[in-house]
Amino acid sequence: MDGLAWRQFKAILRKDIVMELRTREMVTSMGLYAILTMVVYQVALSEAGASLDVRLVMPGLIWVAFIFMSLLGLNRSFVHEKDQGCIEALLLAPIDRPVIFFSKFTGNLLFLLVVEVLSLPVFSFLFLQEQQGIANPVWMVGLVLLGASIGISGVGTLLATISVNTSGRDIMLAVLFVPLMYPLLRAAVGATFAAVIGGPASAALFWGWMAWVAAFDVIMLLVAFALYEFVIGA
Amino acid sequence: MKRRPIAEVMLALGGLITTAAFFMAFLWAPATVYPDGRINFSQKIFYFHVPVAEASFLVFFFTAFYGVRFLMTKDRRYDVMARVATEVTLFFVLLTMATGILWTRVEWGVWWQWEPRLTTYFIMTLLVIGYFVLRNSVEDDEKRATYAAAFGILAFIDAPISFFITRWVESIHPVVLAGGESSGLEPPMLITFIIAQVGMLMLGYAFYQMRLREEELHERLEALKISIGG
Amino acid sequence: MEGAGRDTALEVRDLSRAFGVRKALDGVSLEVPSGAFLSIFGPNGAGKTTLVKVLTTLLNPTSGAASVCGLDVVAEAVALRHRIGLISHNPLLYPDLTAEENLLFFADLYGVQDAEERARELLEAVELDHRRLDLTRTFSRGMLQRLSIARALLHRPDVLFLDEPYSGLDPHAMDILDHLIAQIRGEHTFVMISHDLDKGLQLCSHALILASGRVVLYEERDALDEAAFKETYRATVGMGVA
Amino acid sequence: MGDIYREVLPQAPYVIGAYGLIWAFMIGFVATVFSRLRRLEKEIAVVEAAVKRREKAEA
Repeated sequence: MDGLAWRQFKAILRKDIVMELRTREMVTSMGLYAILTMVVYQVALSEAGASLDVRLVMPGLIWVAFIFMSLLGLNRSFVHEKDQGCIEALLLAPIDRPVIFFSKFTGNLLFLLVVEVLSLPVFSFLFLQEQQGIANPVWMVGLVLLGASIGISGVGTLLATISVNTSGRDIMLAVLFVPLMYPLLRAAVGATFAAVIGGPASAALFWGWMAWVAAFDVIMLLVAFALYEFVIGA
Repeated sequence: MKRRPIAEVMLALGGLITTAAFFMAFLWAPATVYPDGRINFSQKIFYFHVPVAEASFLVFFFTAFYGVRFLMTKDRRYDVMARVATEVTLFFVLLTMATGILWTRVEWGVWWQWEPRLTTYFIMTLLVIGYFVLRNSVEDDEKRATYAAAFGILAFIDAPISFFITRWVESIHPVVLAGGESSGLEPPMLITFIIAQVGMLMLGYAFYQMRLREEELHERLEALKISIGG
Repeated sequence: MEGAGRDTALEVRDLSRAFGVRKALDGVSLEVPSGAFLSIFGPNGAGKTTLVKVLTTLLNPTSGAASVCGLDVVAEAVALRHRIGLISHNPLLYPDLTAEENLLFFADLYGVQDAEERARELLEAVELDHRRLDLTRTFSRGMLQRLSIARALLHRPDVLFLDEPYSGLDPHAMDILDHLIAQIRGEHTFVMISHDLDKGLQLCSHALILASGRVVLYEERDALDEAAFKETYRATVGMGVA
Repeated sequence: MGDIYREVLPQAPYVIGAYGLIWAFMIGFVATVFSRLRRLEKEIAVVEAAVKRREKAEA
C-alpha cells in the first residue's frame, strides 16, 4: 500500500510539473507579477529620493511581492482540477487524501521557490547599489525563503482547495489567506531584515525570527494536513 | 425549550452584574494617577474593555471547538453552533475594537497604533469577518459548513497569539492579567474587574443561547413548511 | 474478477442521506444482480446524483448501509474504489496532457501493473491510438468521451457508473458510445443516471425511478409495462422538489 | 475640586463614549434578537395551525 501511495504522489506531482512546463501558466504569471510589482515599487519610492536606504525597506517589499504573487499561483493550482471536474476522478481513485495534499503542496512549493529564486536577483539588481550587498551570507536569505514558502504553500494548498469551490474565488483566497499568513509574514520580514542588514546582534535576531517561522510551519502544516481530508471530500 | 429560561436568567443576571460593575468602577474603585499626579480617568474604560476582549477570545474558542465537533460528526447542529459562536465573537470583537480605539486616543494620543497586540487583534477581526465572507460565497449547505469549520479552526490559531503576544514581545499595550506584582491592581480595582468579567461572560452566554434559539426556531419553521409542501 | 462469483453487485438497505432538514435520500433500498444494467430516472433534485455519490464512496450515508461488490461503502471504501469506474458527462481528463499521459496518470493512481500495455490496448479499443500523442485539448467531444471510457476501464472495474454520459454528445458520438457500451456490456455491471427516458430504457435490464429521495418504482426491464412506466415517470417530474 | 474637573473633563467624552457604545450595542442586540424571536414564534404558530387544519381535513 505504501508503494502505491508513493506512486500516486509521484504521479500527481509529475502531472502538475508536466502541465506547468507545457502551459507555463503559474510560473509566467507569478514572474510577471513580481516584475510588475518592482515597477510599482519604483514609483512608490520615487519621491523618497537618495536619502532613503533601500535596504531598510527591501525585506518588507520582497515579502509583499511574494505574498501576492503566491496568491496568484495558488489560485491557479486548483483551477485546472476543478474546471474539467478532474478532482472528482482524483477522489474516485483509491488514494489516501493526505497523498493529494502532499503532492499538491510539493508542487506549489516548487513553483513558488522557482519564481522567488529567479526574481530575487532581479530585485536586488534593480534596487541595490553595488556597495550595498547583503550583510550576512546569502544562504540565510535562502533559508527564510524556504521556511516561509513551506508555510505559504501548506496553508495555501488547503485554502486554495476551499476557495476554488466558492464564488469569487480570486478575492476569497486573498481574504482568507493574507490574515492567516500574518504571523509568518512578520517573522519572514524580521528574519530577512536581520540577514540583509547584519550587525553584531543580527545572528541572534535572525534565529529568533526563524524559530517563529519554524513554529508556524509545524503548527499550520499539521492543522492543514489534518483538515485536508474533510475539505477535499466536501 | 428548557434552555430558554436559562438564557433569560443569564441575560438578566449578566445585565445586573455588569451594571453593578459599572457603578463600582466609577464610585468605588480608586482612580489611578499619572506619575505627575494628574488623575487618569480614561483608565475606567479598562473595566469593560478587557472583559469584552476576554469574552471575544473565549467565544471564538467555541467556533473552533464546534468546528472540530462538526467535522467529526457532520451533524448540522454543530455548524449552527459554530456560526452563532462566531457571530457573538464578531459582536465582542467590534466592541473591543471600539472601546480600545477610544482608550488609545486618550492614552497614546492616537486613534490607532500598529503595535503587536493591536495588530494581532486586528488580524483576528479580519479572520472573523473572513469567516462570514467565506460562508456567504458557498452555495451548498454541507460544503459551506465544512469549509467554515476548517477555516474557523485555522483562524482560531491567531487568538492565543494575540492573547499572549504582549507577554512574548515588547509592547506598549498594558499587560493586565500577568498575575503577581506586575499587574498592579489594588483589591477594589481587581474585584470590580472580576465582577465585570463574570457579568460579561454571562451576557456572552446569554447572547449565544438567544441566537441559537432563534436558529432552532428557524429550522423548525423550515421543517414545518417542508412537511406541508410535501 | 473476484466479484464474478457473486450474484449481487449492489445492495442498498434503508439508505438515508440528510443534512439538517433537507433529505437527499430517504430510506432507499434496492438490490441489483451482478451483470445487470440499472438505469436511474427521476426529476432534478430526486437524489440520483447523491445515490451514485454514496455508492462511489464520495459521500457517506447518514443512516442505513450500502455495499458494492460485497464491499461496504464506508468501511471498505478504499478497496471498493479499486472495483468501480465512472464515466461522467465531464470527460474528467486533463486538457494539457496527451491521451496517453492521461491514461498513464490514472493508471498510476490505481496502481495498474502493466500500465503502458494496458493504455495501448485501451487506446486501440476506443480507436484513438493514432491520436495518443496529441493533447486532449485538441479532441472533439466525442473523442473525449471515448477516451474517458478508456480511462474508466483502465483498472478493470467490476461496476461502471455512468452519469448522464450521453448529454452534450452529437448523434455520431452517441452511436460510438452505444457501440462501446454494447462491446463491454457482458463484463461489467452498469449503473446509469439518465434524463433520456428512451435511451435509458433501451439499454437497461433494471429501471429505478427516484423522487424526493425515495424509490418510486424499481422493476426488471422484462416485467415492465412501458406505457405505465412512462406515466409514472411523468408523474414524478411534477412532484415537489425540496 | 477644580483640579479634578480640569483633569477629568477632557477625557470624559471618550470614557462616556466607550461605555455608551457598549450599552447601546448590547441593548440593540438584545432588542433585535427578541423582536425576531417573537416574530418567528408567531410565524410558527400560524404554520402549525395550518398543519393541524390539513391533518383534520385529511382525517
